[in-house]
Amino acid sequence: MSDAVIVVALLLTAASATAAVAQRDPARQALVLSVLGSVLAVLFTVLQAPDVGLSQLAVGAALTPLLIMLSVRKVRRRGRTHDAAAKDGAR
Amino acid sequence: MAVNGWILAATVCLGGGGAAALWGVTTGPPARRVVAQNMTTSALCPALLLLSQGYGRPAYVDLALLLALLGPVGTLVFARLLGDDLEGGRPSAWGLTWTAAGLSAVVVAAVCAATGPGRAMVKLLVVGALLIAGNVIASRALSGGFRGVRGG
Amino acid sequence: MHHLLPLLVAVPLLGAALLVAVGHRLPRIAAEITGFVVSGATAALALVLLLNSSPPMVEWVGGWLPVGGESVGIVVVGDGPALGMAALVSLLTLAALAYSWRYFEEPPRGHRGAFTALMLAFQGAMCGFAIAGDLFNAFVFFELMSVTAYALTGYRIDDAKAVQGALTFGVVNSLGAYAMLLGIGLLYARTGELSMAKIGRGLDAAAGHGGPDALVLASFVLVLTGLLVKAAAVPFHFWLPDAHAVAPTPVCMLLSGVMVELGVYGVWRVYGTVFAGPGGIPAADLTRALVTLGTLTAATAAVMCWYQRHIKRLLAYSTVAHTGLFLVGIGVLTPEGDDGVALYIIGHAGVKAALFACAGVLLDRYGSVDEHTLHGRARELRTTAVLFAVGALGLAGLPPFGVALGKAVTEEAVGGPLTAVYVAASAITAGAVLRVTARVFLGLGPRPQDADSDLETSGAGEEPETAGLLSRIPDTMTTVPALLLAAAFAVGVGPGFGDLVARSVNEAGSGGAHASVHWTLPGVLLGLASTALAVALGGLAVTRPHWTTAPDWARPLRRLQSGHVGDYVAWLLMGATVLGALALPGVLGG
Amino acid sequence: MMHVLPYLVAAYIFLTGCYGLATSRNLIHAIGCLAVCQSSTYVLLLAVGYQDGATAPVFSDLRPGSRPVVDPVVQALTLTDIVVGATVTALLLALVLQIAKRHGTVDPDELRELRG
Amino acid sequence: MNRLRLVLLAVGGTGLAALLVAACLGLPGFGGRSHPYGARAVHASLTRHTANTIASVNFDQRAYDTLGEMSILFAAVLGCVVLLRQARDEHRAQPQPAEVARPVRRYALIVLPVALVTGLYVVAHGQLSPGGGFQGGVVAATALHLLYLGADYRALERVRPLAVFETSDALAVSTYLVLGAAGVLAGTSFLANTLLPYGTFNTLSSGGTVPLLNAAVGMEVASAVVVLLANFLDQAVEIEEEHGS
Repeated sequence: MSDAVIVVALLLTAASATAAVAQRDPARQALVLSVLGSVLAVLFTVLQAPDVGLSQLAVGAALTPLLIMLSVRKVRRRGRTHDAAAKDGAR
Repeated sequence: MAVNGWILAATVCLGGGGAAALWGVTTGPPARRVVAQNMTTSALCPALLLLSQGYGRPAYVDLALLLALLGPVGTLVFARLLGDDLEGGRPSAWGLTWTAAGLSAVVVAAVCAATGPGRAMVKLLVVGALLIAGNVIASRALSGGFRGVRGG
Repeated sequence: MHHLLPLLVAVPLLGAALLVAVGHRLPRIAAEITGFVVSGATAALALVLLLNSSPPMVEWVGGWLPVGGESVGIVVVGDGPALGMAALVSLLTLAALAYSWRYFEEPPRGHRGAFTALMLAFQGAMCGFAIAGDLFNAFVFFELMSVTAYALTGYRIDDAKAVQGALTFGVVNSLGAYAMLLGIGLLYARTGELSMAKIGRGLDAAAGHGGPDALVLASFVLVLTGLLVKAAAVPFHFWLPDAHAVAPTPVCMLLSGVMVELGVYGVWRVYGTVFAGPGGIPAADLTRALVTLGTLTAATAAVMCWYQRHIKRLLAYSTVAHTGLFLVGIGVLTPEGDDGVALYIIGHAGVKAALFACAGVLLDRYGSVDEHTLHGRARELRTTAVLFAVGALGLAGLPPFGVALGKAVTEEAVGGPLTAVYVAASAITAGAVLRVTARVFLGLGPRPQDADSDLETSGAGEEPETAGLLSRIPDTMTTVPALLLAAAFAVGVGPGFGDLVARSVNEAGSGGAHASVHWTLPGVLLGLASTALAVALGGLAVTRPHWTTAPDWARPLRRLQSGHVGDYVAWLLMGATVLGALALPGVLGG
Repeated sequence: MMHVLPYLVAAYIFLTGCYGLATSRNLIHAIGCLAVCQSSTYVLLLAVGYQDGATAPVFSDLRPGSRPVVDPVVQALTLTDIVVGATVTALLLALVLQIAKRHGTVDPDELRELRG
Repeated sequence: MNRLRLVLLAVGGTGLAALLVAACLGLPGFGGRSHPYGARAVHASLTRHTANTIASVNFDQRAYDTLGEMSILFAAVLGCVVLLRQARDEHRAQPQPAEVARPVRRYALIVLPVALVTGLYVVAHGQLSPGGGFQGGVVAATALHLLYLGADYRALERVRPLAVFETSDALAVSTYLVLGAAGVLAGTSFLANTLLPYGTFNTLSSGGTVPLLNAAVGMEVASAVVVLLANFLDQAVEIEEEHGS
């Protein structure tokens, strides 16, 4: 029985990893990465590593997505102000 | 380990919920993806509670506690910082939200019943409360919680 | 005495932490003096420990001494090579800190000690890697070294090239480190141990009489991929020119002078302790892998070096070429080869750091490191010109520089046609440096024509690293390269120094055999030959530029260096496969 | 199958991450792929330390010796590894932000300054 | 050029995949019983009265690795501070107040203390139950950012004196190093856990220096994450480039 839950967790991890690579837009990738982080935490639990699971939850579910989303926001905001400046210049 | 109903339930919860959440988070419009991301918490947190019970390790409840705390925080991050993408197609998945909340409540009640009264039960109830409140609030935030956010 | 070994890591890190804690309250000069003192204290500690390293010291951190041969702690090794690398790292850090004395124009607001603190953390990380005797611990310090190096490389955030080079550096090196960690995981699965010596014994025990299998091969390939990325062997080398060309000059001195060499040292240490036994990779396979990759590295980088006009990039390629020579030297697995490479690394560190320091002078004086636009402009910098020329001759292996002694010993050890690789690679790279000297400092020859502008990085229009362009070169910026060159000279002429190095290297590894190191007639002649060849090449390039312009067959080679991080990652995978293929026969045969 | 599946999953994740990294058109995405690569090391290490029917070596709610326990060393290694991963991600993202400012793009195909 | 990359990727990836699969087949089966180092570590942990073996490995047996780990975090945060500093051609814009729906705001303000307490709990029980300085530190630091999510950036800035966090980050690293060096001064080894009594098994003060090192790491991680996020938030919210640059 414990094998079944390990297999399910492993397959979910592999699928999330594939999805995280396949999502080419960073914001959407961040969503998948946060799911990957939570799934990894569950995998670590079934592999009897609760300490590592806690760590992965803390990093994967909140910290990394927050960092990536802040980067995405900065890059986008930069693009917007530059477009606006370019328009001002054209006018 | 003999057939263990708790682990079986956790497997179903993890497999079904996880696969559905993963499918939801990789397809469809941005708004739906965030909803699916929120549902990940609601699917995985009960699974963690069931696993803790199945392995006979009350110490594992800490994981569920942390996920119940941080999962909604993660969703709020997306709701806040994806503001522009969510414009227009404001998701309102209240049916799904309340189903997930119901599932969480059932799991917490079952695990509580198996644990018996005591400090462990208080912790479980806190996890349940955080999970359901977080889930509902995150849904609320997605359906327009950060309407006025621009520069901040 | 052995209890002091971990302090080589702790002292610089403590210095870094204290600088950050109180840095914003200190005047700049106090922060710099603190950095200098801490770095110097570490250097002194390393030297004291080095003098006491015979017989080699071993320390179990946390006092977890082995019980019945088994320990749960981390072992730290204090033998000659480890402490020698730590001492070299510390002395070079000291030199780099002295060179950057009041150097950067404005330290980040509220973080006055940040640059010095990062340099100290870098020093601590490199010392930690050098003395690591535990494979996972080596990985941890490998990562610490990388992380500080990324931050230092991208330090000048106003410079578009700097941040790009730092990111390429970061992605490729991190991937290499993860490959290394996968390899460590495989080794742990097989042997259940983490200490290098215990893993080696575990592999031998697991193999029995059967020899290595696919798992040993895979772990060997993965661990070496990580180390060779750091050592910048072809085809893992692409990140290095991009990073070294853009890092601040004091950082370049450390990156080229010791960090890359630590990768070579890591290969030597890991092979010698983990994979050298009957359960590891057979010697013939290691020799095939390292000699092939090393020769390829030396050849590719020498050609690329010749066609650079960006002076720092040129120096970076010369580092890659010399790393190839180091790899060949340790690849032949003879005591003489190890001794030669040890001396070669010491001499090269001094010479290369001095050359980078001189390039930094050009950058801060003229805001350019482009050979073409600087043509004849640096005639006024007489001292720097002399230093640059002496450095070039030292790089070529002019006796009695330390480089020449190390190279001569290594050449004798590798023997045969590989000697030609040594002579040619050092002559070409030194010839390129001499060409730069002649054009930039003496204004000889016609002004070179710009060509292939889509294929090269020019190096013109760079931001100086100081507050505005320098009108006068500070004394520290000439004294430091002079001292470094003097040290490189002393390595070659110091009576008994070569033998001292050889003895401590052979005591630590090389199967207990002891080789003696001294100047020989063929060695001196080969050194003179490569110097003469370098002078001839340099002269030819200046007087007959059209004879030495890029031929068509070099174009695809140059195009490979595309600056695209995706290409580099693909090459990394390819390199791992090639490494596996080169080491495969022994596994199949066993 | 079960006795190699976790290792194969780790290898698969590493290679998938490498593929994404090599073909990425957005540097932020590339950093995400690097994080995926790294998660393969977590899976490998923990799979190596697992033991059938054993539980975590945490004795706050368990009498020592009453049940077999899994290998604690790999767990400590993985913890270190996770910290390393998070910090490297942060540092590289900081560099990407500066690239976005200085080059005006985060597409590696458009970064054409360092070559030759 | 692009084709070359795909070819390299295909060949290199296939080669590496073959190698890795061959290696996986040679590994001892998943779930095997032979873990010599692990068994020794469990034994050592029990002799030192540390209930959580992972904490014992992290802060006692292999505390030197943890020193490297926290230095990586320290160096990376310092690196981010340096890399994300305000460049010459940038200025700071005042962040605008945000309009947050009331239930969300209320949730954030209620969960904030809960999360802080949870973080501290996870740190404090590190040597007993799953958790420890790193996990708890991240939770505590993330909790603080609920203020940003529930209110706005200005509210967060008011409760976040950045210089204090930077200093405490560095001081926590120094504490760890000084605790380690105390072993050398006492004539034993660096990071030796022989200076304090090991206490009663499964209590908060058990394990000798383990709780102290654990607390130092917790403080370091919490401060470091706050500083890290502050730098990213500044970039995302406040720092703007001069137009036309």
